[in-house]
Amino acid sequence: MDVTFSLGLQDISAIMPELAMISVGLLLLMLDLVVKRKEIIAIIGVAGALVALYGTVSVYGMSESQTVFADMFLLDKYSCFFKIIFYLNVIFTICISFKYMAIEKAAFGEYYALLLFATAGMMIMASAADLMILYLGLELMALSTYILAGLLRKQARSNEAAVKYFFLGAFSSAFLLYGIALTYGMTGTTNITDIATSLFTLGIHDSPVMYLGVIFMIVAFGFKVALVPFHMWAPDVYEGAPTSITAFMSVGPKAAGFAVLGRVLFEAFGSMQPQWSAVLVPLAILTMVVGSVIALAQSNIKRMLAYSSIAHAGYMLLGIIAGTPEGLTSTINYLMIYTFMNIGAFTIVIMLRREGFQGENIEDYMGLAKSHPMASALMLIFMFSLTGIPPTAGFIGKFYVFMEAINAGYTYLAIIAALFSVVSAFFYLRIVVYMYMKEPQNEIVLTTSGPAGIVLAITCLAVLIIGIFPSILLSLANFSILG
Amino acid sequence: MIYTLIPLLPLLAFIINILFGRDYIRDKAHLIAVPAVAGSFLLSLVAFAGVLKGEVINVNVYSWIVSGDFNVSIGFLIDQLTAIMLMVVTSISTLIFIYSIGYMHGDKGYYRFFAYLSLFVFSMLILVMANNFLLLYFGWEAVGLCSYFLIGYWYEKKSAANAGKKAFIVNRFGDFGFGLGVILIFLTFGSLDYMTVFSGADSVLGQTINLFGYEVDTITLICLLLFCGAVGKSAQMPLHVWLPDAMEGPTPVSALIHAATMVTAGVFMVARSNPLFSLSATAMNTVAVVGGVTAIFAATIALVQKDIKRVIAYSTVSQLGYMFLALGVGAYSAGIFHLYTHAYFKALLFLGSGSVIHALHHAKHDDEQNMEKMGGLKKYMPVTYWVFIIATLSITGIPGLAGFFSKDEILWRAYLGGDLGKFLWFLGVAAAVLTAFYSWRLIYLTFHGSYRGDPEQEHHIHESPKVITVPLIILAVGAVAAGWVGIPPVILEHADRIGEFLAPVLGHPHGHGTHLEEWLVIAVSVAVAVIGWLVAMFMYIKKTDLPEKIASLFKPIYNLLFNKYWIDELYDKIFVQPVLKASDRIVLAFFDAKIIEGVVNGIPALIGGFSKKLRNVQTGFLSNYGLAMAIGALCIIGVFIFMR
Amino acid sequence: MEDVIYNNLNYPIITWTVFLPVLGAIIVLLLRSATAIRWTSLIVTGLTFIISLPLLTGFDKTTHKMQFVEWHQWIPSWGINYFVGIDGISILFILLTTLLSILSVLVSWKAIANKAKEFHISILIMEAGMLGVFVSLDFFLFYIFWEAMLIPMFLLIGVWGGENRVYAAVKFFLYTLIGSVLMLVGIVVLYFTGGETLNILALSSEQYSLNLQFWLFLAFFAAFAVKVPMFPFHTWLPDAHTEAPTAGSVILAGVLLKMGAYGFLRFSMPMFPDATMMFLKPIMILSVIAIIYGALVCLAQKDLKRLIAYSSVSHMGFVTLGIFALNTQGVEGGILQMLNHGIITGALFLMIGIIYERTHTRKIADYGGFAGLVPWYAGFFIVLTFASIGLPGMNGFIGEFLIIFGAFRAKMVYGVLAATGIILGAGYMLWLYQRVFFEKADTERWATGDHKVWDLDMREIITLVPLIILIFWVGFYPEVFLSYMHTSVAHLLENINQTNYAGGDHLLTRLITGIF
Amino acid sequence: MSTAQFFFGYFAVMLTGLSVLVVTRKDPIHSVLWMLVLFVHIAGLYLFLNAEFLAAVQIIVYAGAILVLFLFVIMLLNLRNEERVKKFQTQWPLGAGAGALLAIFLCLIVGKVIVLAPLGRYSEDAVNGDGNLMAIGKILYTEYLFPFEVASLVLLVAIIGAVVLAKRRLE
Amino acid sequence: MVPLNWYIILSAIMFSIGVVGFLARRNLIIMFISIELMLNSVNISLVAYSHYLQSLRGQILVFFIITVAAAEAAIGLAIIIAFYKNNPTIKVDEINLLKG
Repeated sequence: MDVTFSLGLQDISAIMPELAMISVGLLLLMLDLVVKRKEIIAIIGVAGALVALYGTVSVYGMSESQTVFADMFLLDKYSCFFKIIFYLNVIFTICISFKYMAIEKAAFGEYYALLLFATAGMMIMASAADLMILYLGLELMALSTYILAGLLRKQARSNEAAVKYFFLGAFSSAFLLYGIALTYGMTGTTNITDIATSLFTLGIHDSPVMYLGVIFMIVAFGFKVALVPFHMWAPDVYEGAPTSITAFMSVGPKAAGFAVLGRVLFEAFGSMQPQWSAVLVPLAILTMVVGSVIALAQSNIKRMLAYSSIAHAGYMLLGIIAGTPEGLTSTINYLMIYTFMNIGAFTIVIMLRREGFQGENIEDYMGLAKSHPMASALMLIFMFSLTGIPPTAGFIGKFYVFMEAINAGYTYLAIIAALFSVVSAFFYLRIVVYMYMKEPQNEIVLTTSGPAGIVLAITCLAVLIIGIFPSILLSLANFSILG
Repeated sequence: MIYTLIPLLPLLAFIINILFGRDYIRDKAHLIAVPAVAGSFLLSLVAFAGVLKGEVINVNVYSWIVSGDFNVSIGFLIDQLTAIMLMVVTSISTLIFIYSIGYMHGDKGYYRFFAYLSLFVFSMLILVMANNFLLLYFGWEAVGLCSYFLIGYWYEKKSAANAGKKAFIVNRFGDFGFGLGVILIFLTFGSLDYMTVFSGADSVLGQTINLFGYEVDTITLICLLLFCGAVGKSAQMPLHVWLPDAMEGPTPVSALIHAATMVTAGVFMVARSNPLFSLSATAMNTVAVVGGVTAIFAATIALVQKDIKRVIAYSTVSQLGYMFLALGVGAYSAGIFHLYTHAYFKALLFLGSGSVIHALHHAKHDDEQNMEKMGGLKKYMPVTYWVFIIATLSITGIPGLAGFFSKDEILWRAYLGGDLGKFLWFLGVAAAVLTAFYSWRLIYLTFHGSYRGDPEQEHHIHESPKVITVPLIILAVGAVAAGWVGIPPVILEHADRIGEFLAPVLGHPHGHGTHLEEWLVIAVSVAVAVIGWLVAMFMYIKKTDLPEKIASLFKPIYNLLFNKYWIDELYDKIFVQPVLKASDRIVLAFFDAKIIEGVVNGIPALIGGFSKKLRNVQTGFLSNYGLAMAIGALCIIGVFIFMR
Repeated sequence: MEDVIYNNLNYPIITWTVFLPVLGAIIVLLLRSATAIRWTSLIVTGLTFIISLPLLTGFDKTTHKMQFVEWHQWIPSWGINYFVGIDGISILFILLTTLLSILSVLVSWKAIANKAKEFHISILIMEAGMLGVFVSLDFFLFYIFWEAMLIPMFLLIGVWGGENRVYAAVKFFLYTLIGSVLMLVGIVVLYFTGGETLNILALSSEQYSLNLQFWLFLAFFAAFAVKVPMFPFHTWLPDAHTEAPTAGSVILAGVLLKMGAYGFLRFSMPMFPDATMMFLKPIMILSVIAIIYGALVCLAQKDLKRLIAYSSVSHMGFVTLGIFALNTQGVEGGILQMLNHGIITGALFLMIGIIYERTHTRKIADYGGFAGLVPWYAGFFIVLTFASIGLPGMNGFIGEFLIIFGAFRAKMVYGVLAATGIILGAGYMLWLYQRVFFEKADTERWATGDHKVWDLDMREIITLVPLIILIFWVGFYPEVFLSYMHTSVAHLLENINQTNYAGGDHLLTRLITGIF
Repeated sequence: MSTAQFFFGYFAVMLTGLSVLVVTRKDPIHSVLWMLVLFVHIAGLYLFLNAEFLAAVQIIVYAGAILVLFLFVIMLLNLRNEERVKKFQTQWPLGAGAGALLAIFLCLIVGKVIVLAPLGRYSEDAVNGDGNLMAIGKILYTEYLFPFEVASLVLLVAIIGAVVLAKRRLE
Repeated sequence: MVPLNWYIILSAIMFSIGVVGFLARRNLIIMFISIELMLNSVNISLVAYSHYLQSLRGQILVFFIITVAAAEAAIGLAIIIAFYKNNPTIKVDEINLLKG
């Protein structure tokens, strides 16, 4: 009955980035009461994220991973890699929100605070060493995003998005909990490392109960990363939510979902790899097929990007299915690339929104190249990157996952993925076609802003540089898995 | 080597004229072309003299195509055969160039005309001077090209454009075989060089090749393929259809290309390849039969044609048939001899008709060549009339003139050629009757009687200028005297100079007959020539209404002949239209647009349609989504846990 | 890597050649005036051409080894390197590309009025991509260039193309992409079986099992056959060619189509000799079909540009036939014919572009009698027509003759059937020429207004003359060009002929059993 | 049948029945009230399992706070007209079928579950020494400090969220 | 002694009933209650496991689940209210503005 844990300095220092995130979030809540210019709040939010980024980067080179808070929180390179994705995501999102939220008349401090809290939730998920903490992080993230999705409460579709997201999210958490409960019951623990040991010592990696637990967790995580058939919330929520939040959601929760999927499947259930790979294969196929195919019929660009993000989840899954460390590397590599190209695309989407004009229809892009050659060129790059055409980063991402899938013997999956990326090319191309090959219907005014410009510059450069010199990212991803 | 200039001079003339003719040279184009071709003629004379002295020249200029073991050079061979051909080509060309100065005077494409003619001379010279089959092929195709340009010279006339195209494409059919023959020669002999091929010919005797499951004698196959080319170029059955249409070109072109030189390329080529042909009886017989049949076949058509140039054109086809007949029975030198004499009198005939056309060029549309609208021109154009008479005497084989000697040689050699030869001899004689008839018919219709055309035009008719008549007179001399180099031994011992001259290349013909037989053959051919003449005279001078009667009496036959056995129509029906229709309706409209494009556009359409259907799954209802999740989870559990 | 000859010039010549256009594109990006953009592009393409010339002069014809090789580490974790070099097979394509790029800039001088900047950037990037494909000796690098080209080409067709441009552009893109992604899968499989490397030379020297070869060959075939394009994967081509702007058509016909055949030579054949033998018959049959089929479709065409486009199908049929004849004449003829086709068809598209600029119609029926209206134009066109028909003395003849020779030698019936293509070729080209240039012209229609037709101007003549010179140069002295290939082709054939494939495989059975 | 088993039987029947009642009542208020009864039973079950603390939390938090919140909202929305229409969706057979199938699957899989893992140190006796509350309290603030803090954050977010969504004025 | 699997089966059945409720009902609030039911069923099994494993981890987890459930209730109900203000219905089969 001894207390086995006492709080120490190393515990606090390990969660410094999370702490920074949360405290800045709290600060923003308070500042909101006194500061009238909401841009300042946003800037402070970015600063907070940057501080956290610094904190993460400074420990990135550490030689060994660290478990703190009584094996609850794990600070390792894997989580750091994901945290960087989260920081980029939140920073980009805040940057593109400046003007947008003002147009939507919803620029208030809570918005930024919630973004930071959601990010904190993701960070906790990525660092979770215990299913319990994983669950809590997930809920922290989820609850924040539910609110953010429904933020524009004067808009029916924002409400509806929130309702759908919330209900289905809660439904899926129930499955997660059931899975956790089963795992706990069988192994007697919720600690990820201990689960792996228990599975090994008890020799229960073939038991149906464990399998059921894993399946339920896959269902729940599959919901977060929008795998078919657990994807159905995604298009509606992406379309209904404020565009900046759509951008945020299309990257953050997805990355977090993959982070925990990788963590749980590889670390806790590593010995059950054949089983869960088998489950994921049909999901991956369905995801790629349904995502690519339905996107073809879309006329709303947010919705189209939603389906596109579903399809991308399918590609990312290939790396996990491979079941090797390299496979996981390819997935996280893909995620990082996806972050840049997807946010880049959403930045252009958001720039079309202006007072009294939604700018979400694909027709709205007609003739954009004529009036805004630069924006169109960037969108073109993002679209080709999402398609996976070299020399953009999107190609590197796809190449790597295909490579690992094939290496693991899933050549047919790679072929399906390749063919459906051709299908997906069709709808990405359509944007390009509208921008470059149609005459403008009416005058297009872009809502530009400095921060958004910076985001575009960074994402575009990243897409091109990673596309041409992928080594930079590859070694980082590699390093983050091996550590 | 100085002789390289023989082809190069006309080429140079072509280049200069085509590049600068339109803007700078214009109506002075002949000043470039005529000296060039005359220069070639002089050089040819030098070459000929050299060959007479026994200098056979065979030289490679440079390696043209080298690929693996395939190696072909640009190289020239000037031997006895080439020398004769050079003489024929350059001399007649020179005359025709001069003639054209007058004939084409004032035409807006004057420079173009001379440019093409020069290019033609170049091509023809390459053809005859080549020392290997591929270069021969080069010249072969190049003359076809020039023929295309010159036939379609008046491109604004649809018929001219059609005729040019037709000539080229029909020739391509022949070249198809020729080209394959060339390839087969290389694969058999490992070289395309005449000398190597011919010297190795004996060694491959009896070698066979598997052709679609049949074993075929290689040499025979090669010869037949080569002969395909000859059939096309020399307008033999069944590829003769282009030559009459080629009359759409200006008359000097008809004279030069379609009578004197280009069409004889086939004859030349077969003669050139005689070491190969001699080894294959099948090929030889084919050549002979095709020649004989063509000779009579074309002659029958010529009987009833109204267009003056067409009559001569069919006459050309017929005469070419004679030449092939000669080659086929192994009398190569006789064939070449006839080629040589024919060049003069046929050029003369064409140029003469050109002179007539020139005189009548004020006549109404299309009437200038219609013999039914002519008549009585004798008094207006005496020179033309008399050269026409000379040419006709020559072609019909009246003793003493050029045509007599060469034709007689052919018939005699045919007569000696066994049973088949006898048959061919009979064909030849029959053709000779017809030849006499239609040739004299032409003269009577054109020059005798009274003018039947537009009376108002009559006073415009005049004799052609000197620049036209002088070449005519020179050619007339040729038409008379050209045959004197080949007098058969039975008439004059040791006077067959041309046969002896060509013997090193073409060998001596086989077969011997008695003097009596030979005299008999001569007598028969003279007799038939005279009979033909008399019949024509009877029908067109004495009883001018007779032709009409006969025509209406034998209406079907007349129609058959007049419509050239409907061969053009037949080809159109069974080759041209089906191919065009099939390519339009089946290949393009159905196969390409429906089947392939159907699949290509169908798959995206299918996916698109599927997409539209599939998006309905996304109903927008929260509970449906939940249900999908639940069912998804259930399926996974069912499949992976219970069906493991 | 001792099996290559490193670049011994004091500058990286290949890198410069490939990336100078990219540099040019960046400069163009910063310019504003259209004139400046045009001149810059012209200068850049011209410079690239000049830079590429030392490749010709410094080339060692006596060896089949890769020359001017540059090697740098690029993605070490995947074992991928920046590895470029040329041999006798690729060298001529580089020159062809650099030459045609100049011409495409020249021909667009007036034709491209809107979005000139984007246009020239596309052309320059395109040039870099094409050059890259021909010099890459690492599969990854190759693939990047191979696909990167799609983007500018897609834009060229889609933005500056004709009426139906969007359809054509998308079709082109997707068609090619489908082939390419299958190849990508093949590349990855090769990567793992070939010892985790994408070095083309190393992969070529490996031995692969017959089954693997079969599948890999199929995967590569998908990409290359579409690009060639072989029957029945050709239907993107008429659309793309027809709708593309002149420069686009020139590049498409001149260079892009060559990549498929180049791919066969560089990858499929040396790497999968057994599978090559296995696929020999179907490919030759498809080639022959393409020759005849393409020609037949041409006979039925009513659109000027479409006709030339389909003639490419026929001509490229010759190319594949020659290549898969697997003898010296066939392969060398095939390579030469690729160049020839680039020159001839490139020039034909230039010509059509020139006349389209004046008449604004591509319907053959609208033309007629142009020989009288535009004699110089007609003159140039007739040269090209006969070059395309394969008249001796011009380049088309050399290529076609060698190909038919090679095919005949390999299997007589293919040679014979291919030769029929020559007849049909004459048929459709001459008929086209007649319909456009002969007979009576509608002089009134072409005299005034929008449709005013005038003869070639100096710029256009300058654009065309180099190609005409090349036509005759190759026609009369092909050895200049063939000599570059001899050793490389000999080496290639030597490699393939080492196959110990016994035959007797049924492709269909293998395919079906493989899938199920 | 032991007493424990008898009581379990009672709870099992009640819980199942109440669950069915909760999901089938037409009026949401009825549902909530049946839920209340259900929660009480669950709390009872917890007591059986030596989880006194949780039993208390169940009553206080769940029944006392969450359900009350539900009631508030239902009344706030004043759903009178909602009640007259049909209560199940058209897809209910599918939903019911899925639920039934799920029940069968789950029962088949977990039906024979037994304790496999090594027992922990919190045996009944060990806990009973200081009492359940003490034991939980101790570890909650030591071993489970981090999740505890995160949970507090979740609650904070909930507060903000509720305010933002329901209260905050949009300019 | 009550065997562990009795509890687990009970939990499974309740979970399924919750699922049915979520899938079959049209009233958003009752759907929400169904979710709460599912969570409670999980709680039961967790507590049961905790008891039989002699580990407090399960109970702690239940504690957190209840906390989160409270938070979820607050947010979920806020969302419902916000929704209701714009669209006066909480019938789930009338909510499909976003679809396709």
